[in-house]
Amino acid sequence: MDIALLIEWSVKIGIVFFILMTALAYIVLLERRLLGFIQMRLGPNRVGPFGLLQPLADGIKFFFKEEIIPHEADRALYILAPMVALIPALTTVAVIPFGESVTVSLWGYTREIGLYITKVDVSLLVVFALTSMGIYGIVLAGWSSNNKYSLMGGLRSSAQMISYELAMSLAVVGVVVFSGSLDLTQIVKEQMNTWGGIIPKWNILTQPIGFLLFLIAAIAETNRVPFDLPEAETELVAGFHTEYSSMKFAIFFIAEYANMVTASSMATLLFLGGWHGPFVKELPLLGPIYFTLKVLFFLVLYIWLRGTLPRFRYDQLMKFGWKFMIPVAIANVVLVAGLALLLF
Amino acid sequence: MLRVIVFAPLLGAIILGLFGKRLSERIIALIACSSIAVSTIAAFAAFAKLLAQQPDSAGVRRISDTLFTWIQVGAFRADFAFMLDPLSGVMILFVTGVGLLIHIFATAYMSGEDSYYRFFTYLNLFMFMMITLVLADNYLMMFVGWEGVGLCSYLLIGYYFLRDYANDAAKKAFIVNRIGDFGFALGVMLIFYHFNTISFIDKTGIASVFTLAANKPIEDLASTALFAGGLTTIAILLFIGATGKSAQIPLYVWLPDAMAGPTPVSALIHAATMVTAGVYMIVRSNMIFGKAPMALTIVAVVGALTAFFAATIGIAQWNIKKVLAYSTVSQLGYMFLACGAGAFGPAFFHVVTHAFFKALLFLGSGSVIHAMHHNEDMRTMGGLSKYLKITFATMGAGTLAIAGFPLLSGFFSKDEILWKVRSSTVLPGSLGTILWLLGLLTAAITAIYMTRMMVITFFGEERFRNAHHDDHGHSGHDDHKAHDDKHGHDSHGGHGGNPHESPLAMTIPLIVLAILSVVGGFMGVPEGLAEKFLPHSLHHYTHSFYAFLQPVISVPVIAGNGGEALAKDHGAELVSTILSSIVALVAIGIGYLVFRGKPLMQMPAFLENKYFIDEIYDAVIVNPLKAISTTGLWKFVDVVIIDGSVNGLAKLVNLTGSGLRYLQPGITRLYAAFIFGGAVFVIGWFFYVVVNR
Amino acid sequence: MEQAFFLVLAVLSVGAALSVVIQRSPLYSAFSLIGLFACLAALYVSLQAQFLGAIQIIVYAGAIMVLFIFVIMLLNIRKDAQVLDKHRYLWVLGVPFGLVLAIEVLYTLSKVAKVSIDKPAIGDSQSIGYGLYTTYLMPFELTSILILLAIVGSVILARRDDEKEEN
Amino acid sequence: MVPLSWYLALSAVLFTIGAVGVFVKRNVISIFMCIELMLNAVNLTLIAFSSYYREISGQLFVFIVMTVAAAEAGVGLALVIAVFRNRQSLDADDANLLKL
Repeated sequence: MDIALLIEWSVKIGIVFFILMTALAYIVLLERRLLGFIQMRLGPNRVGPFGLLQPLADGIKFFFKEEIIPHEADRALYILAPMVALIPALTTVAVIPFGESVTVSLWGYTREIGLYITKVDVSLLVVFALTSMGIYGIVLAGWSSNNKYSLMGGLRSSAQMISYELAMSLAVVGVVVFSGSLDLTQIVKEQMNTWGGIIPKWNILTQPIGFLLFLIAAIAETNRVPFDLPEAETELVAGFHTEYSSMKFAIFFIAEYANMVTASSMATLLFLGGWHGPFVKELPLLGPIYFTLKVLFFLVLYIWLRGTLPRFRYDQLMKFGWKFMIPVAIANVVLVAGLALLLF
Repeated sequence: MLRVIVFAPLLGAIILGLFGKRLSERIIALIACSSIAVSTIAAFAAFAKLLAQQPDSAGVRRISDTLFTWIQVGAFRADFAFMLDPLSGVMILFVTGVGLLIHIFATAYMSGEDSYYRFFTYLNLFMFMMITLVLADNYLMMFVGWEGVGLCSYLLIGYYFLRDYANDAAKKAFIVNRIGDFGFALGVMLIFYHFNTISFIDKTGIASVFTLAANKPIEDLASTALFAGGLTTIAILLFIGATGKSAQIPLYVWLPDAMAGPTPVSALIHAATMVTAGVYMIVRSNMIFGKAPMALTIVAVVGALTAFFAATIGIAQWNIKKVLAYSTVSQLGYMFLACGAGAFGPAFFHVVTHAFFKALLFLGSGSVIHAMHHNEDMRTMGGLSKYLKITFATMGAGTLAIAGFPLLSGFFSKDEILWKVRSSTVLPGSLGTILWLLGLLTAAITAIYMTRMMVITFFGEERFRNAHHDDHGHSGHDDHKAHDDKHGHDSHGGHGGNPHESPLAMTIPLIVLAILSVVGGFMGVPEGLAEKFLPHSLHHYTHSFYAFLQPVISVPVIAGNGGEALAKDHGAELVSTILSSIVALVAIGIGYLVFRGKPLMQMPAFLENKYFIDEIYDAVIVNPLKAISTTGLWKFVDVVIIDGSVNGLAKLVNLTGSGLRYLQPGITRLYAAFIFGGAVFVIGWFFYVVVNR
Repeated sequence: MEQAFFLVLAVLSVGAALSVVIQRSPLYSAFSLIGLFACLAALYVSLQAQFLGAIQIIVYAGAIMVLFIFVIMLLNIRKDAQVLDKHRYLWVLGVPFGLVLAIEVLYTLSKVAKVSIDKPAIGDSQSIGYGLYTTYLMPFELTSILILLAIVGSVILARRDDEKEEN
Repeated sequence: MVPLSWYLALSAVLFTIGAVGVFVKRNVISIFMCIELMLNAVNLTLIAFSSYYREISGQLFVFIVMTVAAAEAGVGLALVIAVFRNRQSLDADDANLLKL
């Protein structure tokens, strides 16, 4: 356990955490602005230039709001819930690689630094594990705040999670089969190969069905429109976080957006070749940039969908999940397996 | 080849049994007869092949056909195989031939019966079993056929299963046969115990029973030998089996009752074929018998006595079929007498001739019964000769044959038997002579009662005109209904109108059989006659029967009485021949004169009632058995002990259950606790073991 | 270091297990159980079984327990029914039994040979997949069939009767 | 290096706790969870052995145990729901139709 490694880790963690947090904050802003444009209105643009300071203002507001804990609520769980929601969401980032390794030389030290926080050879599984843990926050919140809307929200989200997790994993199986590894870095590396040196072997090209399935499932997993039943304003007031106020509420928000980021980056890594792009080989530092752009694309997609699509009805959601997604996913697995047999 | 002979009837039986119900009588008859015809033709072909075959070193010709090894346990091996040697060859010929004729006869005789198909199914099945018995190449196969024919005879005797007497007769036949079969089975087991094989013929790895038996010493003539468990015991056990199947004293009682079956059945099963199975079996095992003089003696005595008793009974019967039944018994007695005298060849010769004329006689009586609308009582017949000309002629021939009229088949065979008995080389002391005299007497009686039957039936006043049916209901009435509406012109039997000759289908077999029983004897002319009267060139043919059987039949010679010398003495033989023919002629004359006068002459009651044998059996065996079974076995053993124990067990279980029930309080968690405790205990036990090891 | 790690996890998991049993509200037991699973997953990882560690979380914590909690919330069971437990004696029965069993098992395990095999540790997804599709193919397929049956069975069981009357 | 026996001891304790829980708890779902607890204890043993004996089979067993557990949970919970529908209660003591 040499000191340099410790330093490297702490530095990496610090940077990533900082970037993530600010990103989250600004994604909120981005969403509000975009929705504004979609709905023919200006989003928040008063605070700072283009309202760039809006997130800061929101943060301050959340901090200073009064904190209300319902009397009949189950206190312990009520307080626990936001943490449970947030921790897995943030932890996930630890295993997400955003680039190859770069060599930095500092005061004569030259050091090879991998552009990821930790490296697990089953990182894909770890991501799934953590995301699947994320649901508990919602469930706890729904249960503990002792409110039928919240309970309904919790119920819905748990059911929804189970249903769509299956489809998601099945969609990913295709990718795993192709790249023959559960390690995200490895998966990306596999996608760096090209046909004839031009067309990259991104999985989106080899298995578009899998990609679509994954995308839909991911949106459902993150409880976003059109799958945002757990917090359906019109039916359940605000679903699981009806009773939550001030910072706790903010935490739920952050968790949700963190999940979005995770999902987007997963989509990127699994299907869009991660940090792969022109000249990456020559200039590794381009990797993170490409990566960020791709992730951003997905985030915009999220917001776009929210702006355009209506919400599912609960039974429709279930029907869609069980009777369409999963069968198609299974079929896709079979197809991909056959393809794999043909190609390799 | 042989399997065709065997399985054609089975095929017919199966087809008829499965589909017969829907088929018309014509089709059924066609199927039945054709299946038998096939096997008959096959039989003749096989026989021809056998004749063409070159005898091997031992002078034996044989065709054998092995389907598969049926049972193989240790040393025990029973092949599912058939074997055709001269003995079974001759047997199969007349079995299939006579069987075919009788089938043809039956098609007409049985027509109009309901469940016509059932009759022919059984009949074909019987043929299958009989042929299996004959062609068997080991004792087990033979036993299969043996039991099979028993079953079929049971089925056919009980053919009119709506009639009590038919059922009773069937049961009687079956049970009595059981006793015999028991003996036979024991005999076979004992054979295996002694020789480690049950095969008739030498096969690779298996020496036949007979070759082994041939090397054994001749056992001494003493009653102790019976229970010594040696060859004598085997022979006696086999003989017991034979007495059952071939109706000898003391087991003959079933055969007369067996006449409850339709007449063709009586002809086929209870005269021509099945009942001779016993004789066939003994002739087949002549090697064994040849080594057991005690057994031979017993066989001879029993045979002679049976012949005599049956004949005397037969003389007093009024039912035409009963007369024939008893004559059958008595003729079988002759055969056994011959076997006992060591004259297996003549015995078998008599089997053949007897098959001819007895089948003829039965079929003739069937034709008569048919004409009399199924009335079997001779007292209501008479004077039929001018109505049933063919029947009369053929039956007459048959009668003369059985009565031993010179130069007819019966004459040759019976005379040969008598002479062989007279000059027996095995019977001790003067027993041969005594039995010979008894045989002569029986021959006379036979001639008398056969003549009586003919006279009462065919001559004299026509009693059937004022006769009315069913006065004689004790047995033997075939089914009326169908026939009455067939012969619509006199639905109440004989009143008005004349009896008329039977259709061709019935008369042709009669004629064929008549011819056979007239000329059939010439293939086995006794040596004495041949020496005296026939040109030497013909001996080959006149003696063909014995010559043919020679390889498979040994004539045991047991020194100690003057038999050998006498056997050579053709003069003496001629004398006895003349004597017996004189006896026959005289007896026929007596019979004619006596009964022409008063046909309904009353016979001694004890004869008419068969010496009260049935009653005696009832009193001595049946009723005690019944009593024991009811009081002892049923009332005590079954009810008290068996039921008691079973019910007691049930009660015990019941009590235990209702006790253990309290361990089931219905508290799920308590069950879990039980499981848990069990686990703890088991692991603890393991420790205990581990620690103590 | 490792030992401390193990001890911490061990204490945590035992605590969680106890609370599973002791908690009166099923939901609390459920969450303690999830905690236990997390600890176990960590232990698996410390045993170089990363794959199973991840699976443990995904299957148990992520799926099975979610199912449990879903049912609990669906039936909205706040606490055990307040009626008096008619079978308190089961506690009396259970604790000593438990102690005995624990002692026994520990004793048995103490008999286990101290092993030290110097081969590289295994437990990566590759080796597991290999084993699963070669040696243990049959059981694997059987489990898949079992799961199919389970799906059908649970659908049949959980459907309402009135649905049955409908069709 | 943690000795094998530690893992085994831990799993033994867990198993016992689960076993006791099975018949101490009244709520069917809790009982269920105790069963899962026992299963996991066994899994721990298997994995410990497998990693100490460098033998993959143990982990495969665990894998299969997990699948079976999943199936079991599905069916079991369906049963629980059915029971609850019939007799508005999850108390194991109320499911006593077998009692005399």
